[in-house]
Amino acid sequence: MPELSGSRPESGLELYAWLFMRLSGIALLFLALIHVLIMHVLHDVTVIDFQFVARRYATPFWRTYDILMLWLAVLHGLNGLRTIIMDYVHSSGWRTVWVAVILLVGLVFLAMGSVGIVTFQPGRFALR
Amino acid sequence: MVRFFFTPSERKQAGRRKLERLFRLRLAGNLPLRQREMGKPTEYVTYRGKAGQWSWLLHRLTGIGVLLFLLVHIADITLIGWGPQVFDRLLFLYRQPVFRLGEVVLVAAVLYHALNGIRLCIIDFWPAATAIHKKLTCAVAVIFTVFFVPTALYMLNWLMK
Amino acid sequence: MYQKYDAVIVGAGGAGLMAALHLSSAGRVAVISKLYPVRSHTGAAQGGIGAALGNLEEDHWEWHMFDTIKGSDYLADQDAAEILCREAIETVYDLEHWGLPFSRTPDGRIAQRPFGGHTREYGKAAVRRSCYAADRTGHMILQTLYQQCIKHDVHFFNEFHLLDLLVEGGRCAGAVALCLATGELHTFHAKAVLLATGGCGRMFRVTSNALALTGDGMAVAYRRGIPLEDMEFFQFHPTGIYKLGILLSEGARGEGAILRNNQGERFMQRYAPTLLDLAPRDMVSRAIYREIQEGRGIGGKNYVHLDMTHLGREVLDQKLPDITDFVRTYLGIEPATQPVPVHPTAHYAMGGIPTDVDGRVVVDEHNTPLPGLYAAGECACVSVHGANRLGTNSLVDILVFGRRSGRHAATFMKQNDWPPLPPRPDERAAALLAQLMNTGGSERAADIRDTLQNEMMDKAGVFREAKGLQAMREKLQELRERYQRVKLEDRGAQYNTELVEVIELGGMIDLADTLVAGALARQESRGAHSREDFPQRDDAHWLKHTLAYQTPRGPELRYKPVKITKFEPKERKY
Amino acid sequence: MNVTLKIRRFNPERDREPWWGTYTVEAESTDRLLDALNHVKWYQDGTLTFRRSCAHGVCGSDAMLINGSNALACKVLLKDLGQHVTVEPLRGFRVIKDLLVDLEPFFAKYRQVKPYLITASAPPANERLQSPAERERYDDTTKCILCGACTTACPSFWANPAYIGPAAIVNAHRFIFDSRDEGAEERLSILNTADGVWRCRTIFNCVEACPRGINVTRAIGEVKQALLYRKL
Ligand SMILES: Cc1cc2nc3c(=O)[nH]c(=O)nc-3n(C[C@H](O)[C@H](O)[C@H](O)COP(=O)(O)OP(=O)(O)OC[C@H]3O[C@@H](n4cnc5c(N)ncnc54)[C@H](O)[C@@H]3O)c2cc1C
Ligand code: HEM
Ligand code: SF4
Ligand code: F3S
Ligand code: FES
Repeated sequence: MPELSGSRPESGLELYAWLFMRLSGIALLFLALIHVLIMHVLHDVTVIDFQFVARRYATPFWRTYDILMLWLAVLHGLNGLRTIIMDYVHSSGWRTVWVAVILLVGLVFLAMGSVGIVTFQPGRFALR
Repeated sequence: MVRFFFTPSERKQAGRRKLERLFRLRLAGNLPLRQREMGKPTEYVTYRGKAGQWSWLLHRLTGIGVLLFLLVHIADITLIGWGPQVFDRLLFLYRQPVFRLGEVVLVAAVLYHALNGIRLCIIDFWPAATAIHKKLTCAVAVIFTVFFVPTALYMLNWLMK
Repeated sequence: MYQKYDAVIVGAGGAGLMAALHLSSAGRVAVISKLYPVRSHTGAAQGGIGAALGNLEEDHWEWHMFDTIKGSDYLADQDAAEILCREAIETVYDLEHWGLPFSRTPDGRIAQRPFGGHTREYGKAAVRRSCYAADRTGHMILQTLYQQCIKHDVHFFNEFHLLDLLVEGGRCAGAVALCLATGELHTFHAKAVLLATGGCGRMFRVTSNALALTGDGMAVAYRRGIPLEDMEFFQFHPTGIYKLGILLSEGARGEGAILRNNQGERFMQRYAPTLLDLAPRDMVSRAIYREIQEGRGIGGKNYVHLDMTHLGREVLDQKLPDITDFVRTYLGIEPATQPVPVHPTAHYAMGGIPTDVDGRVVVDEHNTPLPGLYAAGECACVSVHGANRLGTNSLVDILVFGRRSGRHAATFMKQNDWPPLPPRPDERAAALLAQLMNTGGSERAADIRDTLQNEMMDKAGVFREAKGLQAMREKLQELRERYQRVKLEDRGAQYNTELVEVIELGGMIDLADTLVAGALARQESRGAHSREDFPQRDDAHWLKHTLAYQTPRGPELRYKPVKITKFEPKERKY
Repeated sequence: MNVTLKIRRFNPERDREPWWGTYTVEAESTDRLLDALNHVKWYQDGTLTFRRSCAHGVCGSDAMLINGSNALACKVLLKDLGQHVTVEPLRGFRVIKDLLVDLEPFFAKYRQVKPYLITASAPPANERLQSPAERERYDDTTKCILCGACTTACPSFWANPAYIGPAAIVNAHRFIFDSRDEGAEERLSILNTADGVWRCRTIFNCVEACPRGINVTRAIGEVKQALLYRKL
């Protein structure tokens, strides 16, 4: 029987990506919803300012929380995007380009976000 | 063994199979190869799918939407490292009505995406739940409404003032 | 296009695929089929496949053989029937080993159910002999065989329509087929050709047969001078859905469903006191017609009720899910609470291309084989069904004789070389196409077909008599003339399905001719052939097979004796 | 009742672009759509091309896009379609002529999942035993008639024709969960790829489309589970 159609060697990647989407999704359910609740609903943008953030980041809890959420959300979202790319982009060349872009965006934003959260030192700025 | 990478020869083989497939397509029937006339976005809205199709479409759109917001959000959060002047000036931007309305949409998107995501997880980890998938979809709609309506009202409180 | 193969199988139903499996290891084999293999009508068979496995109660192949002979009204060839019933057992196990998902008994063995005419101890009581997979037995058989063909890398030419057989110097040299996708003629040069093109029920108005079951293989062989055997015996299945003819399997009655007339009476008590609703099909169909004739049809109309209400939803959904679904879909009736309107539906051709027990096509009353040509399945006549086939015996037939002909052809093709081809092998096929494409006539094929189907139903259906048959012969003559002027709107080459339908119609007219001629000549009632003017069976004159040959004056009939080995003809009572 | 059929037509030998043909048919409300199509072909326009055979939903020939969703023309009745019926070829397959599409890639995918019993051991003299419960385990997926309605209803497949598609997975499921089969490992590896089960996004269009009432999404889900627990 002729071996046919788009079959490629088995790879575990898709399975783990799939599993990660679900697990990170469940984690994000709590992380993101509580985040949205606190930052976008209970406290609207009229009360949120530098001070608010500074107070919040005084304890390591919220920093850890935000770091975790940042990583999960970015990886979840970008992997979701990868799925979508795989759906609509079929040439392997363009796929590679897109995946590279996604990786790059992921690295840059994860670095930016992480550095922001970890190195944030409100004391460096004179508080009112 | 699970593998993430393929050897060049495997890659080449996969490529050849793909060629073969194309070739077969051309061989089959010896007809002038007529491209699929569908394959356009219209496919998704003109097919009369049921709840599953629309849920999926929304899930995808909200996913992309939230992702875009997230990226912007990360960018602005990092601005905090530049000090209160920079950060608070940026927040001024967010206090524009357009952005505040957008925020409500964001909450809706996250909420829907989250609830529907949970529905998907339930079905994925417990395939027998496919039997009640319509009920689950209803549940998503109901829970969404129950949470979103008061939240939206609360968030749009400033409009009333 | 010219193609060279060791063997060519025409038809990818149960018979064709089974043969392919046994041939493909022996050489280069092609299967050509006008439908994708999984679309073949074997997939529509519901009730089961008969084999004396004895999984639920004692059973022996001799009992099965006796039932087959008695069911055939003693017209079956007993040497063939013996092979059928013996090899049935092995064949069913083969299918199981290939993965066929049979329904199971509680201890994990193949489940069996009672079926019409199948009895224990030579007619004492009904026996559970039909091996089944819910009411999708044929579907599972077709799928399983196709799956095995994929495994064994059988080469398929899908959507190729057989147009002609090549017979050169007393040997079959190949076949000519139309590739529907391109409109090209392909000449298949082969050492052996096997015809497995299925039945021809579409010559009747109400039929359980697929639109594609137009008897092409029989017609092609007939036009090449090969006789057709016992064509006058055409089985009407008692329980077709009212008007549509869609089959409600005998499995329903096997599970306990009951036929009732307008008084709610279980009328089969009067016709077959022992086997009741599970009497053979010819009897039940006649009984239903009698009830209708005598005014006991439901609401004075021409149908009776099949009552399944007492079986319970559970049994219906588990053991008869498909027919339950048909009734719900097409009639909007809930069979668990309402009786279902049914009447007889044209179902199965007992006759066909005459063969010996190895599937070799034989061309005269002395059983002289035509080397290189084989036939199996419904298009063939071995004859194991004689004048009336028992339910479940066709699936056995297609598999047992599909296998035997495959095996025989495998040795044949090893021992022989390719016969020479005639100089222009596709000449006849090309001429046929050219003629049809250029008639420039005005007769609509559909009108001709409608007339054919209606008239056949009325005049050559369950009951026949000289007058009607005579009128039918004249009608056929008229239809043949009209067919000369048939109109073709589609003149394209690619997927010209209109052309295909017209070709099929031409074949059906020829087949109807043989059926009517045989029926008119046979002045007796035997099995499915029931003459109102000759209601008795007449063994002294008519215990013989009909062979119909094509001549310019219409079919010429000859006869050949029935082989009797174990069971002397007796009166047939159930 | 009078029914207006709007049929997507395309003849490769004549047309450069597909077009809509409109036909009015006098029919009974309990007639099948297939009867109406046949009526058009037989009495109005002989060039109308489509596949059909059994006419009662068991051969899988006549899956098509009817009033916007996939179904078998012989399994929908006119009364359930209304007086205006739109008929198009299946989406995602190459249209060859009118309602007739190229099925070769579809069957190629079916063949790819090794849809046949794989066993290492020699068969016993009689049948292999299988309890009714073991038989029930894969019953649903044995019903498939390979009509293609599910695969061509799947948005994931429209987007990416390399996706192996629900029909092939259903047929893999039929063997993976058969207690007699020993080839699950091979089939699971074939499906464990980007174009395998993981392209399924649980959209359920396949379930809605399946004329045999197979719970396709559940079957796919069970295959995903099998992969998941195989690896962990
Ligand atoms: C509704 C129904 C229920 C039945 N139930 C039972 C049952 O329960 N038990 C039982 O024993 N029997 C049953 N039968 C009878 C039995 O199913 C058939 O007799 C048997 O399946 C015939 O098999 P076959 O292989 O000869 O032909 P088919 O399965 O009909 O196959 C014919 C093949 O020939 C091909 N073909 C035809 N013409 C051409 C051509 N011109 N060119 C190329 N290819 C061609 C077709 O494409 C097809 O592949 C039933 C029949 C029907 C109609
Ligand atoms: C809040 C809890 C969340 C849950 C429960 C959740 C769940 C899921 C699940 C299960 C999927 C997989 C869908 C599929 O395979 O068909 C998914 C996809 C996706 N998610 Fe989330 N998610 C959440 C939050 C987020 C966030 C915050 C983002 C944005 C960064 C996001 C972006 C995406 C994207 C882009 C996809 C891909 C959509 C697609 O393939 O159609 N999700 N989500
Ligand atoms: S799963 Fe259903 S829809 Fe899909 S091919 Fe099989 S029968 Fe058709
Ligand atoms: S529609 Fe497609 S995405 Fe999955 S559930 Fe069905 S295969
Ligand atoms: S014609 Fe066979 S499924 Fe419709």
